[in-house]
Amino acid sequence: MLPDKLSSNLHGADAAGIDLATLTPGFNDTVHDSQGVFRALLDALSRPGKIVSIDAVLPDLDQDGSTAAAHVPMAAFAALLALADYSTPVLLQHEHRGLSDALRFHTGAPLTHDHAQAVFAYLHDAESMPLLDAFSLGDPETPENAAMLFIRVDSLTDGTPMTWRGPGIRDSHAVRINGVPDSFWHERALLASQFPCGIDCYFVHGGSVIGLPRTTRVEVV
Amino acid sequence: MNARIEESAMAEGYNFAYLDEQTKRMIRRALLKAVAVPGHQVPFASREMPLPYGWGTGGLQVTSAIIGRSDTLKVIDQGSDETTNAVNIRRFFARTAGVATTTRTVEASIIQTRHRIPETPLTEAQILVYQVPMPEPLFRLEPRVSESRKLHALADYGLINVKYYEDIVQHGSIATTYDYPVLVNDRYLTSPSPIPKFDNPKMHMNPALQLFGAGRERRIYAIPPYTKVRSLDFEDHPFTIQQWDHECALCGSRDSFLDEMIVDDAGARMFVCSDSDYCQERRAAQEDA
Amino acid sequence: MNFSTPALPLLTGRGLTKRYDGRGGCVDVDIDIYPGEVLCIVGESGSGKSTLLNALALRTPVNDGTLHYRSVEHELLDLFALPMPRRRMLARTDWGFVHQNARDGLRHGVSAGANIGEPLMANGARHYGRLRETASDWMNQVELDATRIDELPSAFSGGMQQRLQIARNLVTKPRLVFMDEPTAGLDVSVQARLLDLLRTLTAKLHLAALIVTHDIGVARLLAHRLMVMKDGRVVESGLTDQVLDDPQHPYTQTLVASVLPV
Amino acid sequence: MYVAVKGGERAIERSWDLLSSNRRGDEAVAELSVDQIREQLGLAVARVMTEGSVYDEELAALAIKQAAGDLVEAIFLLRAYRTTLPRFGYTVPLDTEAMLTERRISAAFKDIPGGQMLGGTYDYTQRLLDFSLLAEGGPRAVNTSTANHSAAQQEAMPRVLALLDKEGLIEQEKQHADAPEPGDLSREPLMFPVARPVRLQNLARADEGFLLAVGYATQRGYANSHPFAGEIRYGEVAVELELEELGFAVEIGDIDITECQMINQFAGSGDVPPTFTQGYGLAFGHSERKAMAMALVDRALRAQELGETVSSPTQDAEFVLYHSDNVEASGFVQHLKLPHYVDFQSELELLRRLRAGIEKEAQREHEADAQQQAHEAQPEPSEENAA
Repeated sequence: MLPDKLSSNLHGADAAGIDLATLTPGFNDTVHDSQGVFRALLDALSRPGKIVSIDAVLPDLDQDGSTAAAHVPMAAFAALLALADYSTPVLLQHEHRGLSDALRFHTGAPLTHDHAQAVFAYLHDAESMPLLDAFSLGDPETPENAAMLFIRVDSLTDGTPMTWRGPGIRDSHAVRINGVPDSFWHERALLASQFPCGIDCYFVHGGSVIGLPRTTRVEVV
Repeated sequence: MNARIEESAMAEGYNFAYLDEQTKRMIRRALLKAVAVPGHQVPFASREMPLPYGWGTGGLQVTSAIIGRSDTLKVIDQGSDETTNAVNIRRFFARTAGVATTTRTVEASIIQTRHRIPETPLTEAQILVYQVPMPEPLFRLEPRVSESRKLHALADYGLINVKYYEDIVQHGSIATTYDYPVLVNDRYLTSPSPIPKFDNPKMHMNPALQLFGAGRERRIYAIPPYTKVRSLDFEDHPFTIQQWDHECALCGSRDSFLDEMIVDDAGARMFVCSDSDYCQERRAAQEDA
Repeated sequence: MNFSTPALPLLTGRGLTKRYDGRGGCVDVDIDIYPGEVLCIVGESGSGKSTLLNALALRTPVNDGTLHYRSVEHELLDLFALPMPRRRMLARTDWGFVHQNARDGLRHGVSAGANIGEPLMANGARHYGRLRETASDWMNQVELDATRIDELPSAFSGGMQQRLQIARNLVTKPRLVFMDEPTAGLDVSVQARLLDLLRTLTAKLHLAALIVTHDIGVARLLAHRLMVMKDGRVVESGLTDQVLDDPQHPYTQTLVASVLPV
Repeated sequence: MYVAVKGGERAIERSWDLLSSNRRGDEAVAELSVDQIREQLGLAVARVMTEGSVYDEELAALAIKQAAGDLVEAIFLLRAYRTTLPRFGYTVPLDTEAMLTERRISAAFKDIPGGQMLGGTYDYTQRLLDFSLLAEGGPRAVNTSTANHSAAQQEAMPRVLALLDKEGLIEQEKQHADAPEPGDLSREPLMFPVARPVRLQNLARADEGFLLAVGYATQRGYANSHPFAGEIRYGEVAVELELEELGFAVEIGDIDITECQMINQFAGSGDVPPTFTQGYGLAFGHSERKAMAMALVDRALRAQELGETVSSPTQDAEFVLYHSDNVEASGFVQHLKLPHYVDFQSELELLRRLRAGIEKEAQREHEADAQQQAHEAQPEPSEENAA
């Protein structure tokens, strides 16, 4: 994994050409695939804790010959393809040539290193995730300007159990996400007092997501 | 009536569901943020639609951004599928998206509505899209949007309570009967759209996702499923809904919202369910029984 | 007027400067207000006293200087750095602001009871009956006829509207009230009774008050401490009796001398 | 050598030629006939008649042609022509209840005696450009001959608002016996305070765009009238004139009008039980948007008489009525084109004098500073000698 520092010069150097030969294809039916992916994302964010599968048809996004760890979950790639465009700067925690080329080509989304500018961020390595409040939290009059994070996790089902409550959940929801550091939950709890400002996230694994809007109250059991 | 429109009947040369993909993406992002901050009005770059502003362009754009080929669409106005505007909008989506449409609430995956919430309880598999003329619940007390935004940012809602206090002083009770503001998730004061206050309780902890589109005012907001929605009131003047001393002339219902119809010059009146599908279902059940 | 100043001030301003383009404003003002203390700022019009008041009440931004407030939890808040929501909360709970003319401090479309009840409703009060009781109780406290609770402010005289405004500001039991010439523009008899009311209320509620006035008589009657301002600067300050009976600064002397015996 | 600017007449004649050739456009295209305008641009004719306050479809069509489609100019032409017409007298009030209605709807009740009659309306057309109209002489969409007056219904259509009145729910627009004759805005200038009949005359001939904007504002919180479209009806009404010599009213013709009655926020205080209140709008021809906007503004302007707090410009009669007439507005806005060089010259001169004064002042200060510095820079003469 490239540590943060090294990838910081990503933007300038090779922004020029996109290598079409190795470009990963996007949706084959943009209109209907985007709609399907969006509805899955809408359902996941409306019902925090629910595991929602994204059944878009997308090739695997592998870096050239690198280990599975470099593999970007299809759900994250599909979500960014469906939502990003020229007006939404995207931040990648680690440089990922395949993903950045695909995003720039298919969606025209600008890539950024400035956490505060990012509308979307793909965090490949939850353990070394940047501080939450490095991202835009929105402000009281325009809380919608907060960033949306796609956080890759090891599993959506066999982590230590947590209890989620809040809008979208009838009373409570047992959630077992594996691979999210305690520091994340701690930082997130600190943001709660600043509501309506805050951060919304999706945990992604393979073709599935779990949504975590800022309104959800998480109790780490 | 579950009509599936063949592909050919769709208007040629138009995008799926009319909006271009760029606009859909913009609306979809707004919808996700609306769900994340329940009750907060998210500004969006609303587009002109082939329907006049104020006739449902907000609902139209939300439905257009979320609808897919596998959806079944129901459109109602004043509770009925047969009102001219409901017919017009249903036909619009049949032509531009070729989706199946229905008048039966239970069959619909997406319901676009104006001024009513269906009597039939909704499920987790359904999305209710409201057409909203005035998204700002405080507009009558503070018309300037720059000011009302600050009040929402600071949850500074003394103003609306003062109005209700004054209603009680003048009229002995809170004098709002439709578009009765609600507090969503104990935080945002929100306009439920001009539904009668009779429908307000249905918004609370509703299994379905509720999306609100205001096209002319360029705002989108949402109430996620199973979210607390409380109608403003005083402890000693609690929120109450209308009770009829009539029953539906067609199906005998006493617990649904009734439309009053003047049947002759002398002013004789008849009361009928406003929700035509609900009334139809009850009558069908009564015939079978 | 004996008053033992407790150790810690409630509000502390240092080097407060606010310049409008070329005229008015205040320059490099230091100020401390202690809990339960009534501090009067005296000066002619154009002396910058209202600017200072509005700056302290966070109603107008300043060009320079610092302002700290000791919250009820004894936390020292840097008011200029406090995020807007916290400032607004402070203004709604800990503070009051009485305008010179009641027109600016009241909501004219609703009844007296609604005007007094609004701050309570803004803080979450939801019981109509109790709101009315509190409102009528406060109408009595400010010596207004509580049977007129449902009348619009326009039905009350100037002096009575001012009392309504005072009730509206004190109903949330603030710790600090700002008053901009509260009795100006009222005829003398009404003024005297209103000043008497202010004196009893501030004492009874152990209320810190910052009162701006051009009238030495008001200051002598109400204030524990006094600050005299001229051309945006504080020229003299101290205990009321000291300053008025033995003014040091020439300007204060002329000011005191020019006062008709009250 | 300065040549005075002359040749005004030549310039004006030249501009007439240009104007008529611009209006005629490409000679290859058939000239537009007044009949075509009257028949196929009926809604434009309706607006020009309403705001021109002359009910003559042919004259209005002519004005539109002459103004090359500029409706405000056409309205002005009609108003100017109207001045030449003698005044015979006042007709009997129109009985719009006995209207031969072509369209009649109410938003307040699902169904009403006499029925909801949709008639011909753009309301439910989907606003998709219909390219078939591009083809000249395209297919006749529907047998239009049956679509006009013959489809109108004569059947009794009682007013929706009258039905509400049976329960005493709505204030009635009854004329009380001793009510004075309504003033005549085309004969007497607007004098405030203005009675409602005169206000309605002003609004009837007011610019539709202006009324629309003000009406829209009343819906968005700049007034608080909770409007419901109680009834909108469009159709033909007989016009009768009472002739002294005959002693009875004679029908002198029919006109098409659109009438709108808005049901508004109820008003009432302790002793008077609350009732709905009304806003009223009327316009020539099929002018629904105009009639509705007029009804909204009419109700907003009644705020004072209904004891409501006047909180916005939409309720301020002076603001609305003084600025509603587009003939006045267009004239005064465009009068700025007229030469103003005399006044401008005097402004110019004043400005120069002020700036000169400031410069002189700055110059003087500068010199004073220079002297001051020069004075300080000199060493004290006495010390130096002493050293």
